[in-house]
Amino acid sequence: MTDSLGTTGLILNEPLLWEKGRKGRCGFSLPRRDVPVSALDPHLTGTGPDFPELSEVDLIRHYTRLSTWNFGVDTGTYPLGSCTMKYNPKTNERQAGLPGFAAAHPLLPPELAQGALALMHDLAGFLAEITGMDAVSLQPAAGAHGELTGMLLIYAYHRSQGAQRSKIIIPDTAHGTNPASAALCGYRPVPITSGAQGVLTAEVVAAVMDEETAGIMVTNPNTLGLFEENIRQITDIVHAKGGLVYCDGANMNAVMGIIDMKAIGIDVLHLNLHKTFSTPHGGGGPGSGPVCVHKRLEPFLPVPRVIKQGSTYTLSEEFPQSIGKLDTFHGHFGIMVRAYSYILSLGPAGLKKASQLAVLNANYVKEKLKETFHLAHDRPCMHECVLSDKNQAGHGVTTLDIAKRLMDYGFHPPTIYFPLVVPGAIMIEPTETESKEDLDRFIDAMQQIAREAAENPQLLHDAPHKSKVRRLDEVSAARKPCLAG
Amino acid sequence: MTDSLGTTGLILNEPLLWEKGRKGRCGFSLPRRDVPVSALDPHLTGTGPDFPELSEVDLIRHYTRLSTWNFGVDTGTYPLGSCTMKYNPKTNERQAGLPGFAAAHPLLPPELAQGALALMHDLAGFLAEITGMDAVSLQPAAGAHGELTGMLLIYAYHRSQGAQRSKIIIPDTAHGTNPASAALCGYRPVPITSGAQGVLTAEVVAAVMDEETAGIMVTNPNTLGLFEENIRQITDIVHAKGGLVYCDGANMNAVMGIIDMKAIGIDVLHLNLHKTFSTPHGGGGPGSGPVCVHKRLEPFLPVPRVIKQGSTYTLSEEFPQSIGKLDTFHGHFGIMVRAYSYILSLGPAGLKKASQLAVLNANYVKEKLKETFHLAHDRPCMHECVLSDKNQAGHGVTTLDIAKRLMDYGFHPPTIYFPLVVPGAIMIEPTETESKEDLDRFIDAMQQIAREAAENPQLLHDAPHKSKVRRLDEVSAARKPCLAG
Amino acid sequence: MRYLPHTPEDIADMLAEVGVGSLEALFATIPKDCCCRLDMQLPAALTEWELNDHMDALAARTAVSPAVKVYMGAGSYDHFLPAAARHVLARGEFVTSYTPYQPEISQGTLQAIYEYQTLAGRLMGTEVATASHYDGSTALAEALLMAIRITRKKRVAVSAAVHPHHRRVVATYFDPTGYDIVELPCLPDGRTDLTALDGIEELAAAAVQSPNFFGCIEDLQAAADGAHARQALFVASFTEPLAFGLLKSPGSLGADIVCGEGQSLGLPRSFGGPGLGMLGSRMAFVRNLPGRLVGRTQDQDGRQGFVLTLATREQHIRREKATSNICTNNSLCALTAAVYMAALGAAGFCELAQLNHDKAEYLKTGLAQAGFPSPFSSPTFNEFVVRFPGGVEKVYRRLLDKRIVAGLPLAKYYPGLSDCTLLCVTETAAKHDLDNLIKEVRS
Amino acid sequence: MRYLPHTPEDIADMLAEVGVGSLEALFATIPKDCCCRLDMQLPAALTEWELNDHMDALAARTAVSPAVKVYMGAGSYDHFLPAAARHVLARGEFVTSYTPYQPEISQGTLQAIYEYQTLAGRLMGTEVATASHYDGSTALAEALLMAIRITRKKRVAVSAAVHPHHRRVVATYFDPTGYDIVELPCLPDGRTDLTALDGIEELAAAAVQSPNFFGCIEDLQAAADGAHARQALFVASFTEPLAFGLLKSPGSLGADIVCGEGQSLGLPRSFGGPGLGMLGSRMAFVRNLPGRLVGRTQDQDGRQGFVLTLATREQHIRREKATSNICTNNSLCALTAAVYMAALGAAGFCELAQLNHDKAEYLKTGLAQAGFPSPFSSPTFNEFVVRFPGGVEKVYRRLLDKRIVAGLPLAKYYPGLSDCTLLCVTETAAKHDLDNLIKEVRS
Ligand SMILES: Cc1ncc(COP(=O)(O)O)c(C=O)c1O
Ligand SMILES: Cc1ncc(COP(=O)(O)O)c(C=O)c1O
Repeated sequence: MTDSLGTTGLILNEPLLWEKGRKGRCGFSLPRRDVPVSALDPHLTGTGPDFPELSEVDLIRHYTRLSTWNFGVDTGTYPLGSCTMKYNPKTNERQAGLPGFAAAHPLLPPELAQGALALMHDLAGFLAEITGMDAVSLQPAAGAHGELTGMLLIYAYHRSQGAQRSKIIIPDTAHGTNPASAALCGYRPVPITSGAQGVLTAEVVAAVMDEETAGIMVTNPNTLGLFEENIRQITDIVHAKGGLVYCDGANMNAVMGIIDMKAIGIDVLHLNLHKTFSTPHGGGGPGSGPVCVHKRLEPFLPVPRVIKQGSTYTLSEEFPQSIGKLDTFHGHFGIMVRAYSYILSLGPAGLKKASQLAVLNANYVKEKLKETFHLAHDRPCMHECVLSDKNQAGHGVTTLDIAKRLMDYGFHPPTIYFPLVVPGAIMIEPTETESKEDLDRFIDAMQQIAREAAENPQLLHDAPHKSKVRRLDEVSAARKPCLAG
Repeated sequence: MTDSLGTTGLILNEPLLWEKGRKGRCGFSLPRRDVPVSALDPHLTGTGPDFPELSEVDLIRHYTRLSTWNFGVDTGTYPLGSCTMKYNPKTNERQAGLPGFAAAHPLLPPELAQGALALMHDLAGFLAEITGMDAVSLQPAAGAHGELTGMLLIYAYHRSQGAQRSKIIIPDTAHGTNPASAALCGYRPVPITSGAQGVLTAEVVAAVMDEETAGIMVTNPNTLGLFEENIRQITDIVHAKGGLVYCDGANMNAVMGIIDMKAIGIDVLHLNLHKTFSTPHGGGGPGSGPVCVHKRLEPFLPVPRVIKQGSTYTLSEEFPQSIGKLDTFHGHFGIMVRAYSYILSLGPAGLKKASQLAVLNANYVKEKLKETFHLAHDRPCMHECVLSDKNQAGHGVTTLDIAKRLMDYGFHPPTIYFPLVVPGAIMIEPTETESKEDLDRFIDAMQQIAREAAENPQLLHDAPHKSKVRRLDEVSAARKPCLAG
Repeated sequence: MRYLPHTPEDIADMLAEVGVGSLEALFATIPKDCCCRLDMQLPAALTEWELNDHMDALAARTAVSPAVKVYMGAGSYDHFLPAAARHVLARGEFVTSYTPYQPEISQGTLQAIYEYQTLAGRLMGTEVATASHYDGSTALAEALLMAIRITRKKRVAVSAAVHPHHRRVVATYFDPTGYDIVELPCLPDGRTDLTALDGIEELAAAAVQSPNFFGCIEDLQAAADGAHARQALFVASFTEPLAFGLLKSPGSLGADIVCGEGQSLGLPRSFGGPGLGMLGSRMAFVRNLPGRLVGRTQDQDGRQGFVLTLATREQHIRREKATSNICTNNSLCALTAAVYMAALGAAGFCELAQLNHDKAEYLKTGLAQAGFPSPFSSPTFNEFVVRFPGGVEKVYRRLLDKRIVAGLPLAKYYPGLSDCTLLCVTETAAKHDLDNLIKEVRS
Repeated sequence: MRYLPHTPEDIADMLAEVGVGSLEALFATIPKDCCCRLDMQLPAALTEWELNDHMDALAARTAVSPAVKVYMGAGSYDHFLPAAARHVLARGEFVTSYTPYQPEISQGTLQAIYEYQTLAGRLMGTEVATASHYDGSTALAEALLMAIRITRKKRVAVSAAVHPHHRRVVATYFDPTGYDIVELPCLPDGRTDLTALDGIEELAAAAVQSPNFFGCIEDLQAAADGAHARQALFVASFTEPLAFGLLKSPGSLGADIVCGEGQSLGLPRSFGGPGLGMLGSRMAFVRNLPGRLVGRTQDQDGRQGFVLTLATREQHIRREKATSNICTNNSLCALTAAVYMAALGAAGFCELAQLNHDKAEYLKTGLAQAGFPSPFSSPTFNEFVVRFPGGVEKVYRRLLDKRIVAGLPLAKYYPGLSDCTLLCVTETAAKHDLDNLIKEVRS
C-alpha cells in the first residue's frame, strides 16, 4: 500500500469515571453474607471513599474506549530507543495467570511453594548464564531499583573493605536513573564525557578514578547504541584503584550470547526483564530489574535467597553481610514467570539470534536514514542508532515536530532528546521482532517527513493531525497542576 | 459532555493477509516430531494450500488493527431492533473456556461426560420453565435452525395424524427466516396482514385457516414490538382446525416471567440464546436456537436426548417418532454454557426484572422520540419500538441517512427497513443493559439529527463522516462479485 | 444486579416519562387471559463466585486430557490452540458485534471474513467459499439441496462412508422434501464403491467424504468422473480439513461443491459445538450458494472496503424463495479458522498435517504388529479403523480403567464392523503415550 | 522461531544493505579481547505446548485454594477478582504500551492513571496521589525520605507494628544515608506506644500503620497529633486498603503523607509481586513527591487531555537531584486498582469491607470461645493475632496435614509472640470453612 499506515476512524469519547454512573449501581458481584454483621466501634468508622458507582457494562465500555486512545506494540511499530519495545508473547500471559502462580501467597511455607521457588531458582541461573556473572538477585522491581541495589552492594562492599568512598564516575551518556540511584546511596556523581567516537576513553576514566571513588557506572552497549570498546582498559583502571564497575544492562538485548559481562570486568549489572526478556511494559510498568554480580559481591545480595538442597528449594536469610530487603516479598514474581517462559521458548540459540537480528535491524535503519537525517556517530551500531534534527534545523523543524508527525504515519515515535549528548536526538531501537517490511515502511515515513520538512514545515509544526487529541499544553499543566478530579 | 460521543482518532490501515508476511515465516509453534516420517502415496499428495506466512507479531497486529474498525456492544449503545444486543457478561466466557467444557469430546461415553450432560439437562429444564413449555431440544444451532426444527416437528406431527398439510400462515410482519424455514419443509406460506393496531386480528386468521393448513407462525411479541393481544383467539382458531401454532420467540426478552407461552396456546417456540440469554453475537454467530414444545410434540424432538436416571445422565435415541438429528453432535454446547451461566447469574427475579427494564427502556425511547420521528403505532410497546423517516421525507432525508449519521454520533444504528410493513422503518431495541444516561444521549443524537435533516440534509446524505470508510458501493459489489483475493 | 444499570430513581423518572405507574403496569396492554406468569421455579441467583465454584465442579465431571487420553476423532479433533489466537479472538469488537449489516463500522469483521473466504477457498480448492454454516452436517445438507436446485433433479447418492451423523442430518433435511437419497456402499478396502452409481436415474449429485469416516482417503477424481458421467454434480465433504495440508484439495480433483466441518482449524471441541460449516463451489454456482458472502468493493472516496453481498439469495430479501433459511451463522468460528490458518501458514500447515499422519501411522503400524491390523487396506490420514478379533468391548473397558478412551466403537454405526473401533491420533499425542496404548492393548 | 520475522532472504538483503557479510560480522567492532561468548548453557527451546506442560507441572507444585485453605494475610490478601476486570485489563493497548511520554497517542493510559490518582486520593484521604510505586515497602521508604527532604531533619520514628518487611526495606534504603530510625514499641493492646515519641530530637516523621501488622486499628489522630507536636510530619501506612471502606481515611485523621500496599485492590497475590505502591500527600508537598504524576490539561484545540507533569522532580530531568530514582513504576497495577475500585463503587466497597471485618470477627470470636483468645484487645479489621498457649508449631503442623495454613507464625518476627500466629479472613472464606478451622483447632 502506498498510502499512509495511519488513518482516522470512529473513536468514542468517554467522560471521567466520576462523571459516569449513578449512585446505587454496582459493577461487582458482592459475595453472599453467611455471617452476622458485627458493628465496629463507631468512632473508628468513616463514610467510606467517594467512588463512582457503575454497572458492569459501564465499566467495560469505559476501559474499552480508553484503550482505543492508546498505541501499543500490539498496535504497531514502536521504535522507542533504550526501551526495547519488542513483541510481548501471549503465551507468557497464560503462564503468569496459572492459579499455582497467580494465587500463591508469598509467605507460604517453602514445602508448599516448591514450584514458585524452583522457577525463581532456575531463572536466576539462566540470567547468570546469559550475562556470565556468578550470582543473581531477582528482588529489584525495575531497572532503577536494580541500580539502587547495585549501588548498595558496592557501598556494602567498600564498607567491608574498611573504607567507604564518596564518589562514583558516571558518563554524560548515562540514563537519568544512574545518577539518581547513585545519589540515593550518598555517592556524588563525577560526570565524564564520552569521546569523539561516542565511547569512553581509558584516559578520561584514568584522569578521575581515585581511592575516593567507589567505582564507575557504565551502560554497555551505551545509550548511543555503541559498544564501549575500551571497556577492558576502563575496568582495569577502576579495579586497580580498588573501585568496582557497575554496568547498566538495559541494553543487554544487543549482546545476549555475545558478551560475557564478567569477562570484560563487570562487577555488578542490572537487567530489565521488561526490555530484553519481552515482558510487557503495561503503560509504564510493572517491570523487573534483577542484578547479576561477580562472586565478590555475592555475600551482600538481598535476602531471602532461594537455595536448592538436593531436589528441594528453601528460602535462606543466612547471609549476615546482606544489604537486606529491597521490597516486601520476592520482587515482581509475575514478571519473572513471563521472562522465564520467554527464555525457555527461545533457548540459547534463539536468544543469540534475537540479539543478532536486533542489531541487524538497527544497522539497517541507520544505513537507510543516515543520508537524510544527521547521524551522531557514523559507525556500526548495536541495538539502536541515534539520529538528530540537525539537517532539518534549517527549515525550523525540530525533533519534536518529526516525532509528532510520525504518529500521523501510524508509528510510535522514537525516544527523543535522549541521550543528552546529542542535541535533538532521535534514538531508534527497532528490536528484532520488527520485520523488514515494517522497517521499510518506517524508513519511507521518515523520508517523507524529511521532504515535508523542506516543503511544508507547518504541516510538521501542527502534527499530529490524526490522533484523538493534538499537542497538549504541558506548560500550564505543570504551572497549575490539576492532579485529581 | 455536550459534544458528540463520536469523534475521530488514529486508526491503522492494514493490508489483506496475503499482502502481508513472507514465505518462510510461521506464527505457530510447530510440535516436536517424535515419530519417523512415513511417506504417503505420492499420487495422493498435493502441494498444500497457498496460505500467507506470518510471524506471531504480524498476526497479532493484523487482527488487533482489524478489531479497531469494528463497533461492538463493548464499544457502545447498539439498539439494533430484533437483535437484543444486550451486554455479554465476561464471566460467561470464563465458564465456557473451562477445559472440562472446551476440551470435551462430544462422543465421550456418558459416564465420562456427566458434567456436560448435566448442564444440558438443566438448561433445557430452565428454558422449559421460563417459557412454560413442556420439553426442550437444545440441538438447533440458531434461530432459523430452530424454526426449521419447529416446522419439521409440525410436519412430523401431521404425518402422525395421518394427513399431511401443504400451507402455513405467516404474517407480513414476520422475519424473513420464517417463510424460508417453512419453505424448506415444503410448506407454502400464506401471508396475512396485521391489523391497523399492528397486531393480528382473529378474523384474518379465521379467514385463511383450513384443514389444508398446517398451522401458523407468529412472532410474539411481534416485530413491531407489540404483544399479539388476540393470540388466545388466534391459537384457538388454529387448533380448532387441527393446526399447530409456532411462535418465533426471538423477542422473548420482553416477557420472561411474564408470559406463559403454553398457556396462550403455543405448541412450539424457538429461543435465541444469543439474544435473550446474553451470549455474544460474534459478528454474526455462533448462536443457539433451542425449541420448546408442548407435550404433544415431545415424541418428535431431535435425538439424542439427555435423560436423567437417578443422579446420572445418559443419552437416549429411543424415540422412534423423532425427526432425527439437526446437526452433527449436540448443538452449540459452548453457547449453552454461556446461557446457563447467565440464567444462574440472574435467577428468576433477575430475569423478570431484565424483561421489565427492557420494556421500560423501549417505551422511554418511544415517548421521547415520537414527537420528532413518526411512530408507526402509538401505543405501549414491548422491548422495541418502530419509528420511520416519514417526518423527514419532506427534506429528502431517508432512514438510511439517519442511520449513517448516527454513527458520527457514536451509536450503532437501529435495524432499518424492517419490518417491511413500515416503510422506512427504524426499529429500536435498547435492551435492559443500557442506562438512562446512555438512552438520553441516544435520544439527543436522534433529535439533533432531525434538526440537521431540516437544516442541512446534505450532511446526512454524506454521512458517516468519522468512520474509517464511508458509504460503500454495494451495487457494483453485487454486480461484479469479488468474493476472494 | 451488576448487569442492570437502573437505579430506583432512574426507574421512577422513566416510568413518569412513560406515564405508567409501575414496572408491572408496562404490561397492562397484555390481556388478562394471557395470564401473566407466576414466579418461575428456577435456582436463586448465584454470585459470580458461587457460579465459578459451581461451574468448576461441573466441568470437573467431564473427562479431558491430561487426566484421560482420548484417541477419538470421528468429526471432532484435538489440536493445539495457540495463546496468540485466543488473545485476538477475545477482542470485544469482534465478539460483541452483530452481523455486519452496517459496513462502515464493521470493516474488521468484514475484512476478516473476506480473508476467511479466501483461505477457505484455497484450502478446499474452490473458487468461492461462503462466510460459514452451522457445521459440517448442515453444510452437506445445504450442498445437496444446492445441487438439486442447480440440476433440477431429485435424487442424491451419498457414500456409506460419509460421517453417519452427517448422513442423518441430511436425511432429516430431506424428509419433507420428497427428494430421495441412495446410499453408496463401501468396498472391502474401506473406500466407496463407485460402481454403485451405475444406473441411478435422476441423479443430482453424488457425495463422498475424504478422508472418509473410516479415515480412508477416497479416490475423489474417480468419484467426480463417475458423477459427471451421469450429468450429476460431485459433492466432496470432509471432517478433517487438516488433511488437505498433505492431500490434493477436493476442488483440484473435480469436486463441483466442497463442504465439511472446520472444527479442527483452531476451534475447541467444546462437546461438539459450535463448529464451523464450510462450503465452497465453482464461481458459476455462486448465485445458488446458500448462506452469507462478503465481497470487496470501494467507498465513495475510492477506499477499499468490504460488504455483505449477493443478499438477493438470502431470506431477509427473498424470503421463501431464498437459497437457504440461514441468518445467524458461525462467523466467529470462521474468524477463528482464519486466524489459525494464518498462524500456521502454508509450510506450517503442511508440516502439521504430515505430523498428524505420521503419528497415526506409528500407532497403526504398532497395533498391526501387536496383532491388531486395520480391516481396511486404503491409506489413511490421522484416523483409522482397527479390529479387535476378541471383540471391542473388553479391550475398550480395560483401557477405560487406565484412563484411555480407545476411540469410537463402530458397532452402533456399522453392524458389520462390530469388532472394530475408530482411532484418531493428532499432534497432541506423544510417542510414549502411543507406545503405552500399544502395550496396554497387547497386555 | 515465531517471534522472529526474518526470513533468510530478509537477512541476506539487509546484511547487503548494511554492507556486512554475516550476522556475526555485525559485531566486528567489538574488540577481540571482549571475547565473544561461547554457547550459553541453557535448556534447548521448548515448543509452546512443551512450555504449557512444563509450567502446568511447576504451578501444580505450589499450594493454592481450593486445594489448600490459606488463612494468611500479612501484606498479601486473597480477594475475589472479577472476570470483567480481567477482560479489560488484557487489552493490548494497555498492556503493551510504554510509559506515556507521547501523550497524543497515550490518552487511554493517561486518563486511566489520572482517574486512579483521583480514586487513590479519595481512598487515602489525600489531596494528591502519585501514579504508583513498586510496592508498599518502597512507598514507605520514599515517604520517609520525602519527609526528611521537607523537614530537613534527619530522624524518623517507625512503629514496631509496621509490617516487619516494610521496616526492613526502609532500613535498607536508609543504611547509606546516615539518617536514623527510631522504633516505637507496642502497647499490650497491640497498638503503638505513642508516648515513645517523647523526647525524640530532630524528628522528621513518625510512621504508623493502620490496620497494623497485628491487624489492630491504630489511633491515627493521636499519632498525627503526637508527630505534629514535635514539628514532625505524620506518615500513615497500610497493607490492607480495603479497611478504608469501613474506617476513617488516614488523611482525614491528620496524616501528612499516606502510603501503603494496594495489592488487595484487585491484584492477584502472584507470590508477592507485582503489587502496588500507593503514596499520597497534601498538595503543599506536591513538588517533593517522588514518582510520576499525571495532570489534566488541554490540547491546542481546547480539548481536555492528560499529560505526565511536574517532571522536574524526576530523574530524567533532574538526575541526581531528583526526588526519586524511580522510572518504570507499576502502572498496570494502578490501572487494575482503578478498575477494581470503580467496579465496587462507594457502596460496594463499604459492603465488602464490612463483610471482611465480620468474617474475621466470626473466626476471632469462635477461636476465643474455643479457648484461643487474641493477646490483643484492640479492634481489628480482617486480620488478628491468636495465641496458642501450647505453642504454635504443633497446631500449625496438624492443620497443615489437613491442608489448612493457619496464618503466619509470629515467632520469627516478634520473639515475644512466639506462641502466636497472625490469621486473616477475607470474603473468600466461607462460614463452613471457618467452622471447620475452629473445629480442627479445638480437636
Ligand atoms: C539505559 C537505561 N537505564 C536504566 C533505565 C531504568 O529502567 P527502569 O525504567 O526499569 O527503572 C532505563 C529505562 O528507561 C534505561 O533505558
Ligand atoms: C424475529 C426474528 N426471528 C428469527 C431470527 C433468526 O434468528 P437467527 O439469526 O439466530 O437465525 C431473527 C434474528 O435475526 C429475528 O429477529
